[in-house]
Amino acid sequence: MSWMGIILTFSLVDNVILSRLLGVSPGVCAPVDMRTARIVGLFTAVLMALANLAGWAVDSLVLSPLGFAFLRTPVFVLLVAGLAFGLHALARAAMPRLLDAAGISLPEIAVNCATIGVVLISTRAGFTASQSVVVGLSAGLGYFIVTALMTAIRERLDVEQTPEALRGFPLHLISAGLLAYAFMAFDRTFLLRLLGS
Amino acid sequence: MEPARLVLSSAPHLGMRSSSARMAWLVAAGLAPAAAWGIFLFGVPAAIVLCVSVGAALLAELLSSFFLKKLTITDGSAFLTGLLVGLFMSPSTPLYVPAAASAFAILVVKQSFGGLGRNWMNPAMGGVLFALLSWPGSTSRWTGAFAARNAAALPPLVALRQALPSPTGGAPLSVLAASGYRWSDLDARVIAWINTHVFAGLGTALQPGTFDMLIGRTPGPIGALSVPLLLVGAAFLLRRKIIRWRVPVFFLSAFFFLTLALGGIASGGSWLSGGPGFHLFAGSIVLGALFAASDPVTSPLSSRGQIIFGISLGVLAFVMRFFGSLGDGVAVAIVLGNCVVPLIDSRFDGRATALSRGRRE
Amino acid sequence: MNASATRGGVTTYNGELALLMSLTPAIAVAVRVIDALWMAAGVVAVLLLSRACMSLIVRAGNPGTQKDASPPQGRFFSALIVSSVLTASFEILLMSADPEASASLGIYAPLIAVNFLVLSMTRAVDSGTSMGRELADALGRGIGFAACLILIAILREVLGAGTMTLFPVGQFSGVIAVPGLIDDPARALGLAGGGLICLGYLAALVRLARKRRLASGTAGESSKDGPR
Amino acid sequence: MTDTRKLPHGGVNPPNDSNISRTAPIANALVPSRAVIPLLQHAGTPARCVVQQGDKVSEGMLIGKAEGALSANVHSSIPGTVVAVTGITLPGGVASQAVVIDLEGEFGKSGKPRQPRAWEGASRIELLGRIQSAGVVGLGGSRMPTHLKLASAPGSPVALLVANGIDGEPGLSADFALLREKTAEIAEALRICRALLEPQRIVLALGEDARELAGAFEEACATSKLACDIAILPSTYPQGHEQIVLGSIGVKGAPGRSVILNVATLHAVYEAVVLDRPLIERVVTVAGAPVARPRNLKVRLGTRLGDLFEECGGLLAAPGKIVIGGPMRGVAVSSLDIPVTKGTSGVTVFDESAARTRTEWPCIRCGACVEVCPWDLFPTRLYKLVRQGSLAAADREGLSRCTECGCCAFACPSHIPLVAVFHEGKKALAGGGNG
Repeated sequence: MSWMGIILTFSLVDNVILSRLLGVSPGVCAPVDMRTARIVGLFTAVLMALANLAGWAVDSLVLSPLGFAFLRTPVFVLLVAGLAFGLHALARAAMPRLLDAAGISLPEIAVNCATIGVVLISTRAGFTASQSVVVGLSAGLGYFIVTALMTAIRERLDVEQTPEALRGFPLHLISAGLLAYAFMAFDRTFLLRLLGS
Repeated sequence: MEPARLVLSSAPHLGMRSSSARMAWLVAAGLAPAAAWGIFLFGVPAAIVLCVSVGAALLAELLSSFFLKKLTITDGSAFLTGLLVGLFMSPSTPLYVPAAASAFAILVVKQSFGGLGRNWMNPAMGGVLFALLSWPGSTSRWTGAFAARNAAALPPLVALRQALPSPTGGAPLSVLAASGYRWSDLDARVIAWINTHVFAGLGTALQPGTFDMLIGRTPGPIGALSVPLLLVGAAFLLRRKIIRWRVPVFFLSAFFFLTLALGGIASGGSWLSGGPGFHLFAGSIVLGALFAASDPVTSPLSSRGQIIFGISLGVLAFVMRFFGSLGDGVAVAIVLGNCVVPLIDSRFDGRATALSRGRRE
Repeated sequence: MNASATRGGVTTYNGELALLMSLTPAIAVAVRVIDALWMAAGVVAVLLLSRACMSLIVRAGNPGTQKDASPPQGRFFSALIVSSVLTASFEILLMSADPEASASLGIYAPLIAVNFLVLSMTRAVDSGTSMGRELADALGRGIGFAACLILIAILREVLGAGTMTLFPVGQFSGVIAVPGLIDDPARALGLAGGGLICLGYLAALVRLARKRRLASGTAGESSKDGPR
Repeated sequence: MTDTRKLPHGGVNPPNDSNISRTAPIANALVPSRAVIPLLQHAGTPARCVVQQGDKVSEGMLIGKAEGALSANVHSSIPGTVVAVTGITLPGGVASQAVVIDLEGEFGKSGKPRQPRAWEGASRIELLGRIQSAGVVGLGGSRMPTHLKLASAPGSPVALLVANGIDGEPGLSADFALLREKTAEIAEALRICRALLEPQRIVLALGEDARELAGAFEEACATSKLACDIAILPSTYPQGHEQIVLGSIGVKGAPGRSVILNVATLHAVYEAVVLDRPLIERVVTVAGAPVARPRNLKVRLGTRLGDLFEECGGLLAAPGKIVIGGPMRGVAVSSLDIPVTKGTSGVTVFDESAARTRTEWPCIRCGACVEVCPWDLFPTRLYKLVRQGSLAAADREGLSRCTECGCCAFACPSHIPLVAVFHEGKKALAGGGNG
């Protein structure tokens, strides 16, 4: 897989939210405004990259050689949780007012399925260390693209007179579904033709 | 002489004659010539497909107005969506495809968001995308009438692109001929006349089939064949200021230049040999640009936003047609473009300028 | 409608949203009914067991005190450990029971550990209430989750693939073909996007059901509501 | 020197079917038998009544004294006795005290020709005093006391003085007719304002359709040695709006503020300073399809609307809607007894079919309102914000800059009452409405 192939695959073709359905929640998928979306997107991308790298290290150096592959789940879960809190503390120290503005407890968000899912995908796919970092970053990029699109859609829907029963989260889910259909345009053959030629 | 009862409505007391209720019907009227040509060319199958898709759209609208508790069938947008979905279908597609596409378009893409004006994705394109994802090839399977007169089954446009030989540039027509598609005799006479009179001295000669391509006899969905008729319908709408010119113009010109420049390379040819002429007339690019991309509800508000939207649609349509696998790339490009419209709007619909102006004051 | 109420630093969502947020990852596998069944079984099992272990730990840690003494962070990590260990064991069990289903569940089996429902239920163990009531509450929520998941799986598989795959018994291969749809089903419903759209409408139904129940005054003793 | 500048942005061209011929003279309306003169005809606090029931008043006598800084005097427009001082509701629901005078006695002043008083020698304070005592207010629709505008503090130089000859709305031609008939007086009034403000530059703003007046005005300026440029501006509505006129003429970096006065106000300044005549009458355009002979009338303040229609040959068809002002910003009224006040620039009558409110359709984001808004706002988004109640967001995005000119509601194909919604939103915002 060429570098460009990995980036396109994990940001558009195999998007974490739209094709893997990981991390779809009101707090994450449609944060309040664009600034929050940027912060969450950046934080998640960095976290995914680090988690992937750590996941690769733990998996290839400890788990696989010793044959404890079935322990991947607990190890990765705790690994990501620890990383999330660590990164959150680091970010809070570096730019305190930025994170308070986000107003959401980032570790709470980061521990959801998206980050751990990416680690599982990259370890199962057997990527090397550098590749897994790129996978993490491009998954984060894909995460941010969808979050930005959904935030803009949500800002537009909030102002409209949408039907009573569907107002709010149900309509965000349907919008995400339509977005997922649109992203079906980026599929394997598209990638092959684009990069293969 | 005390007047009986004076109306106390608020200013302004004048208004433009046009009404958005009639707009959808007028856009449908704009599509009528192209639909008539499709029915004329493909005969009864095309008419049935159109009736089924329009009927399904109207039924879905009735069903949803039961839930939304307000009857909105008279505003013509359901009829227009059904017609547009039908025009994107190929005449020989099984009937449940346009029916499901129209139902999806009305129920999920439009009415779930609250009806006319509140959806962010063009309903017709959403329906066509649903059909493309569920039943691949439903907009580019050109058997039926063509088969009677020509080879058993023509290669869909997507496959056609692979077969474009590189060096001779405008060869798509010859590829079509090679795959058994015979040009009409009218075309042969016209091309012969032009070649002898006009091009005699110039050394180049018109490709056979060019005339057929211009008036709309090349393979394509029902409504997308005759570009001149589409342009006539769109001109009527533009003059009545019902659709806006920026999105279609920038969409088609971006697509034209990209196909001209990079089209050749994409299909293995050389620089500047993409044969944009063929690609503008084949497939549903003009139909999509004039009637689906220009839908005011799902295109940006500000003129700058529309220009950006148009250009991004051109790029997407080019990429999706030459590299994508979902139909001829137009419906998918417009749907992807619609996903970006709310983002474009949040930059150009006054929020950003107001905020920046707010900071300045 | 601010669905999230931050309590003690740990954001807990009301019942309806916790259900939906836990459903989204599971929807990805709800393309075949059999996968949905296994997924639902996994989540309910892990949910019950981890809640039971958690209440044991909490009860052992500080018997009888009303307020849960351990700090939110501590509770957060302990819940993670419990649920991920249980999920790992479920994976092993599934591998032996039905390797083909385990393959099709793929990364979604391990992700039960961070399933929102599992986490929020495990964290919200209150040493005051009795073990029985807590398990009943967990079971109620788990059944709600399973019902929604299987309903969506049936809808998507029948319409999207025209088949209904269940457990293979003897020579019955487990795949029931739906006559009308089998030859040309609406494949789009089987895609991820279709799952999201179905979940969107399900969310609306759940909201209507809750509203009708609240309106009819039976909300008082329903245990459906999220942990206070 | 005439030069044409484009309206900065947007604007609409409503059909101008007032069919008042451009050369029709201003007719003098009959003196009303009864005048109902409101004490609040200006921006600011109402005037204090200084007459009681039964008092005898002569024409032009002070009946309401200005109260506080932002107020204006009110004079009787007819000689007679005060019948009553009662409360009435003015168009737009504004309550105000009004003096009702029945016509009696002879006409002291208006019959005999006036001897113009020399004013060049008078001091600035004296000139402003005459304008203030005559109760002159902005007749273009702002109704701001004119003496406040013309008072120039020593520190603040005036870069530009503009005479606004463009009628505020399509269908109204009072300013055009006044400028055509009283060119010399208006030029004289500009010289008075020049003496008061010493502006670097004086410009007369004319609409495209009033181009033929430029010649006559230049001659008037030449005779009275007044250096005045003429700017021909396009006749799209709302070109007549003060800020847009100033925007179109543009003040190239010259320091100091710019003052803009309507030609009707200038004429009132002339009558106050030179003829010592208070503001007791004004030119009103009576237009609309049902009106038999629509034309411009010089009307005494306080005249009943009903009397105006009789002057114009009555109404051909039953009126569906009667509007004080023009078709774009006018306020609909419910009875014919409403009096003409200083702010009444016109009366427009609509027949029943034109008055029917059209069914409202959902907004289809067609962007027509965005194109026509002269203030670069996004009415479709503001409308949705206000309707949803998030007024703070609407304010942040420029709701306060909306002048309710009506272009967006005019252009909207879904007939959404945008102006009504913005009016409510602005009122709620001003009234401390929370976002």
